[in-house]
Amino acid sequence: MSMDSFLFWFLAFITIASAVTVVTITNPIYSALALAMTMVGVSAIFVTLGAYFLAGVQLIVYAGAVTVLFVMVLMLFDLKHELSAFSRGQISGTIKVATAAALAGLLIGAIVWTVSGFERVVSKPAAPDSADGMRELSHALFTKYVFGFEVLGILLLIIAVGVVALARAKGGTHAQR
Amino acid sequence: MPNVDTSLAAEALARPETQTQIESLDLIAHSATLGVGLSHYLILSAILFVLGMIGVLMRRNAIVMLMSIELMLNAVNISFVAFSRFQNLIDGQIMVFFVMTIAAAEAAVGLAILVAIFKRFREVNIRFFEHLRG
Amino acid sequence: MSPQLLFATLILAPLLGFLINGARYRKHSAEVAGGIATGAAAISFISALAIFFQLLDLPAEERRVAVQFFDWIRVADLKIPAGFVIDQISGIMILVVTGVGSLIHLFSISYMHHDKGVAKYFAYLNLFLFNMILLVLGDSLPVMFVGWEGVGLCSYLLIGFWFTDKEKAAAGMKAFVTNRIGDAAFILGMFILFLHFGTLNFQELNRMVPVDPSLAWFGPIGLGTLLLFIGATGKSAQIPLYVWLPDAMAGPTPVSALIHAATMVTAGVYMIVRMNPLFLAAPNTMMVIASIGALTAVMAASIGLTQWDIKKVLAYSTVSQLGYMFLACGVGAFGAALFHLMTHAFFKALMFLGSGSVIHAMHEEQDIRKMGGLKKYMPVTHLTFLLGWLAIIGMPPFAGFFSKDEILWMAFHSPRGHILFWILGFVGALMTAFYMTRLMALTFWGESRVDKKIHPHESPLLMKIPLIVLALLSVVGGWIGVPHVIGSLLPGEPHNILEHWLEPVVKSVPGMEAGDPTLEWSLMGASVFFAAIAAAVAYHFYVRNPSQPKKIAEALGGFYRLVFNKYRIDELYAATLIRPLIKASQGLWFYVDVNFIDKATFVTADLVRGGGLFVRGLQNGNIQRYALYVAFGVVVSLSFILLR
Amino acid sequence: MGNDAVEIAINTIKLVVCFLLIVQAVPVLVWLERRGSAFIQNRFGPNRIGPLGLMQLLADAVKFLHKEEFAPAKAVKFLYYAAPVVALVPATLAFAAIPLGAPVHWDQYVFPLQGYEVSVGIVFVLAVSSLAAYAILLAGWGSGNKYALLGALRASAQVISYELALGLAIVGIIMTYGTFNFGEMIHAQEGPLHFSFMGHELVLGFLPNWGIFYQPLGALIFFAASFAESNRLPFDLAEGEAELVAGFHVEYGGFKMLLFFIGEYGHMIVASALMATFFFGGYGLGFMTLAELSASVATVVQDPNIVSLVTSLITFAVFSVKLAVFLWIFIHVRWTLPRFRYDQLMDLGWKTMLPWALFNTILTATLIYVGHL
Repeated sequence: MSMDSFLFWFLAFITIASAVTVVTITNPIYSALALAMTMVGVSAIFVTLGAYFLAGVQLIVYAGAVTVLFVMVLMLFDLKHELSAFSRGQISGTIKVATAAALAGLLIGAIVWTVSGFERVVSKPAAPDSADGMRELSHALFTKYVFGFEVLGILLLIIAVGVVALARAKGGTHAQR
Repeated sequence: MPNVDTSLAAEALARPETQTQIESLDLIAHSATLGVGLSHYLILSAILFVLGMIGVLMRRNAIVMLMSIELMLNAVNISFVAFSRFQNLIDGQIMVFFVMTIAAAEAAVGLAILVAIFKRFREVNIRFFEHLRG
Repeated sequence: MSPQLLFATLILAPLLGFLINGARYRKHSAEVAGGIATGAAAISFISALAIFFQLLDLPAEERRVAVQFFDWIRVADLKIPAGFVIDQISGIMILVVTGVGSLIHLFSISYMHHDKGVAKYFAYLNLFLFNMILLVLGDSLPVMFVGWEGVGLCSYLLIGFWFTDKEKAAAGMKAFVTNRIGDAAFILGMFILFLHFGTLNFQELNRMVPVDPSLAWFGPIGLGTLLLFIGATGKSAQIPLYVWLPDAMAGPTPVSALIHAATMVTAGVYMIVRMNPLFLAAPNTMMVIASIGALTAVMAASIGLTQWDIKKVLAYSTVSQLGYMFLACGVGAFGAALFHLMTHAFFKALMFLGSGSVIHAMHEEQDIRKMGGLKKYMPVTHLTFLLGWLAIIGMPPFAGFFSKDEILWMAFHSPRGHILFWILGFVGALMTAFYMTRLMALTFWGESRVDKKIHPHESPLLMKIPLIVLALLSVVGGWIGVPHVIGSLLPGEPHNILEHWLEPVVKSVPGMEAGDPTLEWSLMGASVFFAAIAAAVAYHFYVRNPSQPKKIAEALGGFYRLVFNKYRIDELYAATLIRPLIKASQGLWFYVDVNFIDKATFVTADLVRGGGLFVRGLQNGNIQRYALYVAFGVVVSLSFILLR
Repeated sequence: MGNDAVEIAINTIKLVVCFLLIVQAVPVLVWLERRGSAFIQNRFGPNRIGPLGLMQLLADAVKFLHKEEFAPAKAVKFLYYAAPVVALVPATLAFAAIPLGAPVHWDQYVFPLQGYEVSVGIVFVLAVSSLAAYAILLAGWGSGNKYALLGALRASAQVISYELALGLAIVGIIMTYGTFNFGEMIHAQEGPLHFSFMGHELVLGFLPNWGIFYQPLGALIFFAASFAESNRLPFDLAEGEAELVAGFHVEYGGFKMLLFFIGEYGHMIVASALMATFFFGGYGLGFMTLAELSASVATVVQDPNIVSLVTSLITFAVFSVKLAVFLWIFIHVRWTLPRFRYDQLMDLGWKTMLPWALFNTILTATLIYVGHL
C-alpha cells in the first residue's frame, strides 16, 4: 500500500466521517466544528492532488473564516441541543433519504462506468512543481478568466454592503416590535 | 455512455505523459488494485455531495442547512481539482477559486439573514420560517 | 438649393407648423397660431414654386424632379422608398394645393378669430396640408395612400371640429366611414396591381402598361383600375359614395373651401390622371368612370337646384363639378380633367370663401331665404362672388368656360365619348347656370330679407385679400387652356399651353382625329347660349317675381319633394345598408361573442386558475420540500441521461 | 519524508526539535517578560530563585503541573479540554514551516533548518494561523462562562478582522519577490541594497538588501497586525481584566493555562519570525551573501560538510538574534502602550489598516508594472 493511496484513504475516511457528523449530530456547535474538520480534510485532499495554493486558500477561507463565522453565530444564538433536529414525517423523510440514495447510486454508477474504462491509462500524472502550478493558476486567473474575476470582485463588494445593511436593520425582517 | 470514456481516453492517449505510462502498463496494472485514480476522488466527492444534500433536506436548523450547502460546494470543489489534476488543466482550479468566493459570499449573506430573523423571532428552525410565506 | 432640401422644406414645413400649433393647442391667439400656420403653408408654396421653376428649365421630355429620402418598406420583393416626384402633373397640383391652401390659411385667421380652439384648428389645417402634399408628391401608390388616409383623417377632424354639436360630430363620422369604404377598395386595387405588375411605382406602372387595351372586365388591369376608381369615388364624392360631402359642410367654411372644394376631393381625379396610361388600357373602367361622372354631375346639380342652405348649394355644385372631371377622365380627356380641376379649385374656393365671408357677416346665418340684397353691404365680396359665378356658369372668357367646354367637346368628340355623355353634361351645365344664378340672386340681389337684428358688414382685409386673389385667378386661370378653334382667331394665336405642357405625361386616346371646327363652334355656342338663358330665367324667377318658384314647385309636387330630399339617398342607404349592418353586428354580439368567444376566454381563465391553485399547493413555504423537488429533478434528469 | 533511514530519522528529530523550541522558548519569554516589565516599571521582578531568578521558570512549571485539575460545572467538558491543545497547534505548525537557518549539506543529504519544507510556505503559515480563532472560541464556549464567551467572541472577531490587513501587507512583499517560498525570499534579500527602477540601478552598499526598504508601509502594517493576531497589548481586548476578568481563559488554570500561554507566545514567536523573514532578511547576514559566508568559513575549515554545518549554525544564530529583537519589541510595547477600546480596535483594523494595506498593494503593483522593479 503506497504512501499516497494510504494518505487518500485516511483523508477520505476523516472527511466523510466528519461530514457525517456534521449532518447527524444534534448540537449545532459540534456540527460546526465537524464542518471545520471536514474543511481541513478537504484541503489536505487538495494537497494530495498537488493544489497547494488552493489547499491554503481552502483553509483560510473555509476553515478560517466561514466556519468561524458559523461558530460565532451559533455561540451568539446560544443554541443548545435541539429536540427536533430532523424534519418530522416518516414518509417525507423516507422519500428524502430514498432520493439521496438514488442520487448517490446514480452518481457513483456514472463515475465508475465512465472512468473505469480508462482508469488504467489516466493515472495521476507527476505533480507539477507547486511554484509553477501557482504561476500557471494566477496567469490563467488574470488573463483568461479576468472577467469572471472582476465580476466576482463586484459581487463581493455588493454582498459586503448588503450584509452590513442586513445586520444594521433593527429586529431583522420586521422592524417594528 | 461509451462515447464519453472513449473521448477522454483518446485525449488521455494523446498526452505524452500518458503515452509513457501505457508502455509500463503492467506496472500500473499491479498498483491499480490499490492505486488511487480519478474515480476515487470523484466517488469521494459524490459521497460528500449526497451527505450535504441529506443535510439540506433533513436538518431543521437553518444554520446547519447552510453548513450542509458548504459541504456540497466542497464536494464539487474536490471533483474540480481532481479533474484539473488528472487532465493537467488549470481551469478546474480556477473554478474552485470562484466557487470558494461564491460560497463565502453565500455563507455571509445567509448568516446575516439568519441573524436578522433570529433577532426578531429567537428561532432558527426552518419549519418556523414557513410563517414568512408570502 | 438641392432638390432634396427643397422637397424637405416643402413637405416638412406644414408638419413643423402642425407640431408647434399642436404643442400649444390651448392658446387662443388667432394671430399667432394663424401666423405660424400660414407661414408654414407659404414656405411650402415658395419651395414648390422654386421646384416648379427648376422644372421649367428642364427640356420638355425629362421634366421630372424626383428625390428618395429613405427606404420606407422593404419586404421580400416589395420595396417602397419614401420617394417624391414633381413632374408636369404633380407640379400643377402642388402649386394649386399650396397656393390655394396658403390663401385659405390667411382667410381663416380672421374667420376663426373668435373661436376657442383656434390653435388646434390651425394645427389640423397644417396637418392636412402636410398629408395633401404627401398625396400629391408620392411617387408610388403606397406613399400616395399615406397622404390619402391622412387627408381623410384631417377632414374627419375638421368636419367634427365643433364636436360638441352632435350633428357635426355625426357628419364627421359619416365622412370618415364613407371614406373607409373607398379606401378599402383602393387598397384592394393596390394589391391587384402589385400582384400583376410587381411594383407600385407610378412611373414603372405606366411604363409596364400593355399597348393593347384589355377588354376583360375582371382582368387585372380592369379590376385594379375599377377598384382604384371606387376608392376615388369615396374620396371625391361620386355616386354612390357622395353622401358625405354635403354633410361635411358642418365644418368651418374655410375648411369646406380648402378640403371639400379645392384640394382633397379632387384627389381621386388627380390619382386617375396620374395613372392615365393604366386607365387608358382599361376601356371598361373608362366607360364606368365616364357614366358615373356624368350621372353625378346631373344628379348633384338637380339637387343643388332646390337647396336653401348656401353651403349645401355650393357642396352639391362641387359634387357635380367633380362629376364633370370624372366625365373628362372617362372620355380620356385627362388634360381637360386636370384643367377643370385647377380652374374649379380657383372659383369654387373663391365662392366658398365668399360664402364664408357672407356667413361671417350674417353671424352664422346660412339660409339664403334670410339673405338678399347684401350687394350694398359687402361690395367686395359681391364683386368677387360675381366673378366666381361667371366663371362657374361658363361665361367666356372666364376660367370655367374653357375647361368645361373642353370637357363637353371631348365628351362628344373623343372615341371613348358618346352623344349621351354630351347631353348629360349639357343639361348639367344648364342646371349649374340656373342654381348658381339663383344663389347669387337670393344672396346678393333683390330686396333684403335680412333679420332686423343682424347688421351685415364687409369682411376685414385679411378675408378680402384671398377673395381678390382667387377672383383674379378665376378670371385669368382659364387662359392657359385656350382651345385651338378660339386660339386661331385671337391675335398672337395663344396656344393651348396646358395641353402642350402635359403632352409628355398624358397619353391621348388612341384613334383621336382632329375635330371638325364648325361642330365644335356650334356645340360651344349652344352651351354658352343656353347657359345664359338658364341664368336669365333664374334671374327672372328669383329677382323679378319671387312667387314663381313656389308655383313650379307645387306644380311638380312629389318630384320636387323627392329632389328636395336629395332623392332620399341617405334614407335608402340607412334602410338597405346601415340598419341591417347594425342588426347583424348586434346579432353577432349577442350570440357569437357571448356564447363562444367569452365562453372560450372564461374556460381558459379557469384552466389557468386551476393550474395556479395546484402549483400553489406545491409552494407550501417548506424550503426543504423545495429542495426535495430540486433533488427529484436532478435524479430524474441524471437517470434519463445515464439509463438512456 | 525521506528516502532512507538516516534522512527520515533526522527529519523526525527536526520536527520534535521545532516543537520543543516553541515549548521551551515560552518559559524564557515569560521570564524575560517579567524581568522586562520590572525593568520598565523600575521594579526587580523575579530575582530570588537562582541567578537573575532564572530558576523561577522551573518553579512555575512545577507549580502549574501540581495545580488541581478541575472543570467548571457548566463547562462543556470535551471542548473545555480540547481548547488548550488546539491553541497549541497553529503556532507550532506555523513555526515549523519557517526556515531558521541555511540548509545543511551533509554528503548527499540536504537538511533544511526547518520542521518541514513547504513550497508555498507563506500560504501555509497564513492558513494554519487562521485556525487560531478556534482555540479561543472553543475555550470561550466550552467553559460555559459569559465573560469567557464575550472574550472569545471579541478575540475571534479581532483575529479574523486583522487577518485581512496581515494578508494584504504580505501581498506587497510577495509581489516584490515574486515567490511564496521562504527560502527564495531570504535568498532574494541577500547582498547590499540595490534598487533598480526603469533600468536605473541605485546601489546603497551600507544597507542590507532587506524587504523593509522595499515595503516600509507593508512592514509597519504587518507588525501592528501581528500584534493583534497574537492578542497582545495593545490589542488584548480578549482578556481585558477590567471589563471581562480575563477573557476566554477565565476558567482555565494550571497546565491548561500554561498551554494557552504557550499558544500566545508561540504566536509572538511566529510573528517575529515572519517579521524577520519577510522584512529583515531572515537568517541572512544582510550585507553578506550565503556564498560569501560559506567561502569565508571554508578558509577556516576544509571539510565541506563541516563548512555548511558551521554556516547554517551562524545563520541560525543571526536569525535567533533578529527573533530576540522582535520579541523584545513585543514585550516592550506591551508594557508601554495602553489598551485600545473595542470600537477603536475595529476602526483601526477596518478603517485604517485595511485601506492602507490596499493602498500599499496597489502602489507596489503600479511600481512593479511601471519600473520592472
